[in-house]
Amino acid sequence: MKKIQDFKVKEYRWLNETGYLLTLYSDQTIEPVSPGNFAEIKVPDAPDVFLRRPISIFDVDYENRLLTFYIKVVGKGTKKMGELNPGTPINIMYPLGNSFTVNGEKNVLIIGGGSGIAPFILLGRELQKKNISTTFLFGARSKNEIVLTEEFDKYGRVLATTEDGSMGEKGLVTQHPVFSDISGFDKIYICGPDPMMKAVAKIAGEHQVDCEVSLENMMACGIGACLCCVTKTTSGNKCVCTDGPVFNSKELAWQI
Amino acid sequence: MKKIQDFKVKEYRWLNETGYLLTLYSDQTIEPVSPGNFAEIKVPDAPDVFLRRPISIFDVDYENRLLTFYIKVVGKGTKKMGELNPGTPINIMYPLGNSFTVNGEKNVLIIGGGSGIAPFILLGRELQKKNISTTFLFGARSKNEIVLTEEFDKYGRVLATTEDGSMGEKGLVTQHPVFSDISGFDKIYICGPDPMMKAVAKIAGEHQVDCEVSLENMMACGIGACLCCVTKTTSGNKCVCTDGPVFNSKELAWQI
Amino acid sequence: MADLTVKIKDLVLKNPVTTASGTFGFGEEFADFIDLNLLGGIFVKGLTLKLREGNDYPRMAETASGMLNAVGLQNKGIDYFISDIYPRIKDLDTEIIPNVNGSTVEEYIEVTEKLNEVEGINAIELNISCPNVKEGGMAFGVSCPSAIAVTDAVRKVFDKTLIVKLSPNVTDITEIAKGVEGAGADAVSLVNTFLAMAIDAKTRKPVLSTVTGGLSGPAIKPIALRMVWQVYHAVKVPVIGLGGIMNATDAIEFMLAGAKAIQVGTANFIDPQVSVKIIEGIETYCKENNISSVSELTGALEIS
Amino acid sequence: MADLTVKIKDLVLKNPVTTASGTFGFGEEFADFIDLNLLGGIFVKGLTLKLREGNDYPRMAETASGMLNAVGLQNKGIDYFISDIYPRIKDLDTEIIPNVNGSTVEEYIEVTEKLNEVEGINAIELNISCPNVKEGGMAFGVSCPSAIAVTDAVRKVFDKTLIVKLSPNVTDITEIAKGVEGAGADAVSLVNTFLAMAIDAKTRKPVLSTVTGGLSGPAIKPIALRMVWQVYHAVKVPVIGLGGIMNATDAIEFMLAGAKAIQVGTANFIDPQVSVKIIEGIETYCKENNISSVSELTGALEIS
Ligand SMILES: Cc1cc2nc3c(=O)[nH]c(=O)nc-3n(C[C@H](O)[C@H](O)[C@H](O)COP(=O)(O)OP(=O)(O)OC[C@H]3O[C@@H](n4cnc5c(N)ncnc54)[C@H](O)[C@@H]3O)c2cc1C
Ligand SMILES: Cc1cc2nc3c(=O)[nH]c(=O)nc-3n(C[C@H](O)[C@H](O)[C@H](O)COP(=O)(O)OP(=O)(O)OC[C@H]3O[C@@H](n4cnc5c(N)ncnc54)[C@H](O)[C@@H]3O)c2cc1C
Ligand SMILES: Cc1cc2nc3c(=O)[nH]c(=O)nc-3n(C[C@H](O)[C@H](O)[C@H](O)COP(=O)(O)O)c2cc1C
Ligand SMILES: Cc1cc2nc3c(=O)[nH]c(=O)nc-3n(C[C@H](O)[C@H](O)[C@H](O)COP(=O)(O)O)c2cc1C
Ligand code: FES
Ligand code: FES
Repeated sequence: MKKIQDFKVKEYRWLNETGYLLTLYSDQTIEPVSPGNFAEIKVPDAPDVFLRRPISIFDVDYENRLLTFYIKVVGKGTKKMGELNPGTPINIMYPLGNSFTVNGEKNVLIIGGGSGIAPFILLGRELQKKNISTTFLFGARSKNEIVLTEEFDKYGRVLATTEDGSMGEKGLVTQHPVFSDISGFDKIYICGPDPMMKAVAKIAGEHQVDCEVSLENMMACGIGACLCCVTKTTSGNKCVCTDGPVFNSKELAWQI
Repeated sequence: MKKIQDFKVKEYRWLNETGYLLTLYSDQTIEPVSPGNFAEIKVPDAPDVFLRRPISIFDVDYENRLLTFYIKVVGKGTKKMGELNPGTPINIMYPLGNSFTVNGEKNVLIIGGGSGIAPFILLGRELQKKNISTTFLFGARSKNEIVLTEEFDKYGRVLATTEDGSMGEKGLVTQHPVFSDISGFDKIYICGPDPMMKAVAKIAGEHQVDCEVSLENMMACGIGACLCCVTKTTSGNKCVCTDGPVFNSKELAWQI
Repeated sequence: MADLTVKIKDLVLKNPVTTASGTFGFGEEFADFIDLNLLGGIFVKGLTLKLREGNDYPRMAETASGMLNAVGLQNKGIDYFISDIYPRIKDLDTEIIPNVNGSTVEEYIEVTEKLNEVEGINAIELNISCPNVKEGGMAFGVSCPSAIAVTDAVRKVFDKTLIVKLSPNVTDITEIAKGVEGAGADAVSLVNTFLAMAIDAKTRKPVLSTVTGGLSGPAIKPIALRMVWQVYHAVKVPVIGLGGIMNATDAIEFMLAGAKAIQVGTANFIDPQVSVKIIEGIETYCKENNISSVSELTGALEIS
Repeated sequence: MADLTVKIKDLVLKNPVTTASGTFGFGEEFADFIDLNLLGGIFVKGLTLKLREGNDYPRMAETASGMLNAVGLQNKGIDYFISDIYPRIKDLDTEIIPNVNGSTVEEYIEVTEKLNEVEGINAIELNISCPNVKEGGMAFGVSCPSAIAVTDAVRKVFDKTLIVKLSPNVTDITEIAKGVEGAGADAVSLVNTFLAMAIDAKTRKPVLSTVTGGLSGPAIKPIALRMVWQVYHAVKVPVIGLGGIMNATDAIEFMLAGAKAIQVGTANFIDPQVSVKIIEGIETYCKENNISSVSELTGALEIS
């Protein structure tokens, strides 16, 4: 069930100049979270931030009542969320949205770019429990933007591409050798910048590989009430916050 | 000269549930401050506070580059200023406004109510330097609202009235025995709620005692640009922020 | 405890707190967060005769203490509402008030005629102030003759409480209010959103796909409050006030200015429980001020 | 470095950043904080024929991301300005632009005639949009015929650049803009404040002595931006944009929407150095985007 709950800032782990893990704790129990779910966070003490900010749930610790988010600073709210003092109260609506589907796949490819890696620790863990072989492929401009590889390592093989070649293969994710045998995967999960997702979805389509994308449309309510976050699908406009954020790429009316 | 300057929160001293001393420090030198001057404070991290807040300068330490304010919580801004972490940056415009005049008086009475005691440490210190005999009279509803008496003690005799009689004389300031011989003072300085100031100004007028009042009108700019803070005087509307906050009570068009 | 009931013509609300159209879905979206039965009423998402896809994404921009939207009345059409949505919410112990839209007077009439037949629906809100559609919408609400024409036409086919929602994008809102009152409106609600715009200086493009959109949220509250006060003094029918209400104090201000009931809009996005908190806050205010009936607050502003 | 000069008819501003009337006094008030010579221009506090005491205190209320004011054109009259104030500021290396007000067309004419004779004054701003005076003011600016009448009358007695300041409290601001353009305005500035209201729920009284006042600040920016964009496409004369500009990005947005120059208003209260920061920010933006002349930004919004 969706819930609105008070948390407090527990700690930060900064990963590079603009990316950090933010861990929150609560006195109450944590609602069950599925891979792909997100939260709407009320950024405290931020004069310029009016609406909540949608952020994927990176990790959850039910026993210690912790939620962790992986956040990239792109503006006012994501900056402020990185500057709070431990103990600062922070109000969260969660878990929101649908989640990735897992249906007896054997070998899957997970592609992440930017803050798009956020939902994939939870997904990786679920896939591992189901003994599904998992490959992670992360794309970025440069080495310092590829983070948390040691965490993802626990759940599968980790590959990378960087535009400047400073880590992994040089180029875009779709230029990685793994794409030469893309039909070997029975599913691709992807979250990242739109052009990356569209390029991957196109290849997936051509090779008839099932592909689930997680969208990051701008949101006002996060619960299907305002109809601001829509994406065009083969069956009309759908809300990314409730019908998504995860869509099968075939459903999306992307011009690709 | 008026200046805009970055300070940081050094420390708090809470005096009761709603009153506190806030001390700020700066890397730059402190401008010369006169008794009665105020500052316009930009309240940090406060989503609901749009304009600066005018606050009297309670104390100044030029050597250690400190400014201290005595603040009473009455709303959003005064609450937030009491909750900042040490080190929080805070931007100040100061010193603003005119100051109390001291012209060879021998025996003066200083009356303060609520946050109106704020300008009187600086004034007390100046009077002491000039060997002027000073009596402080503080009025409040109850004992716990009479604060900092030990500080004022250094600069003169301290008297009090409380409405519930829990400290000093019971009643309003104007009911204090000191008023029975009010002509013994050659000046009264007062800052406090409007009704208190008006009552005192009336008595002062009747006994031809010079009386200076410090007004706390709502302000937008604090520097004479917006004309929002006016008070009616015998020579038309005047700005409390530049022509005041200190006015001779005779100048004011108070219906008393 | 104070009597919180308010009457808008024949419509009885158990308390003056309702939720604004387009900001509360069909109520269900908030069922996880609050007990919907506590609300005075729910103005549901704007309805049109036929399914509407609405405008292209992006439809939203955040602004200082507010937001722009350009949803453009996305909805599945009146028939779907009546057959599929309404049955799910009709048993809630609160008033469900449809928000009626059209590109032409005929469309307004057709939608209204269908709603007139629906048992349990005791009122409609005629939206002549949507700034986000190319045809109809706000065009009806910013000209007095057309506001009168559409109100008059709808009045003829609707037997229950008719609320007309006014646009703030006008020189003199009292003129339109008086016009629709004359044409048979049982109440007016105001304000809808302000026509506004956001630009991304980096890309040099408008943020919204439609260039302009409607501004809502606390940014507009002082203007909305002024309009409610003006309209309250200009018409005899009840006024429903909205525009930037974020808490009970805001709600009370609107009532003092002349509103008999209020709608909570954008605030629902920031706190899905805010409507219930506002009800509680009004109760507390009444208790603290010895007010026995909440209607005493309506228009109780003291001007010296 | 980009060329920041902008021309409004015969008025040459060294850069597009000016300060808005009523928010910057006569400039002197800010001399401790910034070098006034850096500004493109200073629109000084509204002037009337005779001394005006303005409205009673309280004249101000803080609102969400904005403020209300009800100053009511307090000033010492045009003669005092010309004899006592102007001589103190006339040697500043920036344009001093008086803001002209009147209760009647005759008063506007008289004030303007006096300013027409003052050497060094190259432009005036005709304020037909002040919401805080009982007579004249906004009444002129919300009706097309009266806006035309006062512009026409003033045009006849003024030889230099005539800027007319428009009210946003209208259904269609382009209509008024076109009207005053036709009557001889060399430029329009917009927007003035929005008629609005604040209430104290505790005392049940209006916060302002005048009940209503004018809303300014970032709260109104999205509406002001929309109006600038509309007017830019409706008239040929230059548009000066304002309303909630707090930083260089805001200023650039107004220019992209169609403003040739901008005015900084309420922001001066929060940061007395903001106008100079905005000039610097515009310079940086031009450099980063390889813009050789700032006028390239005017109306450069890309609509796909
Ligand atoms: C379901 C979902 C899950 C997300 N998960 C994460 C996550 O785990 N970690 C993370 O760092 N981010 C995530 N995001 C993105 C995050 O919500 C935005 O980065 C954040 O809202 C930006 O807020 P801000 O105040 O920092 O930026 P602002 O100051 O509001 O804006 C800065 C710039 O970013 C643009 N922008 C803002 N929001 C979006 C958006 N949603 N889409 C595209 N452009 C935008 C603005 O137009 C502006 O140009 C997610 C978004 C969604 C919808
Ligand atoms: C020259 C000057 C010196 C001052 N010195 C001090 C000082 O040393 N210490 C101190 O604690 N306070 C002082 N004040 C008062 C202080 O400025 C206000 O208490 C403060 O601005 C309130 O801000 P807020 O955000 O807490 O209240 P808000 O949330 O803005 O308002 C809370 C309530 O207080 C009322 N209010 C706010 N400001 C004023 C005002 N200026 N006058 C009357 N009512 C007001 C509001 O109408 C509202 O009802 C001074 C004021 C002036 C003008
Ligand atoms: C996302 C969104 C969608 C809206 N849709 C409608 C609608 O369908 N019909 C309508 O009459 N008003 C609609 N409105 C306007 C609101 O009902 C309300 O009039 C406006 O938002 C002002 O109130 P607020 O400031 O409390 O939000 C919408 C507003 C928003 C923010
Ligand atoms: C305190 C105050 C006084 C004002 N006085 C005048 C005035 O005398 N003449 C005028 O044309 N506009 C006056 N204005 C309006 C401003 O010039 C400006 O149009 C308005 O504030 C919107 O801009 P902003 O949001 O940047 O402040 C005044 C505004 C304020 C806040
Ligand atoms: S964000 Fe409101 S419907 Fe999705
Ligand atoms: S506060 Fe602006 S003139 Fe005094």
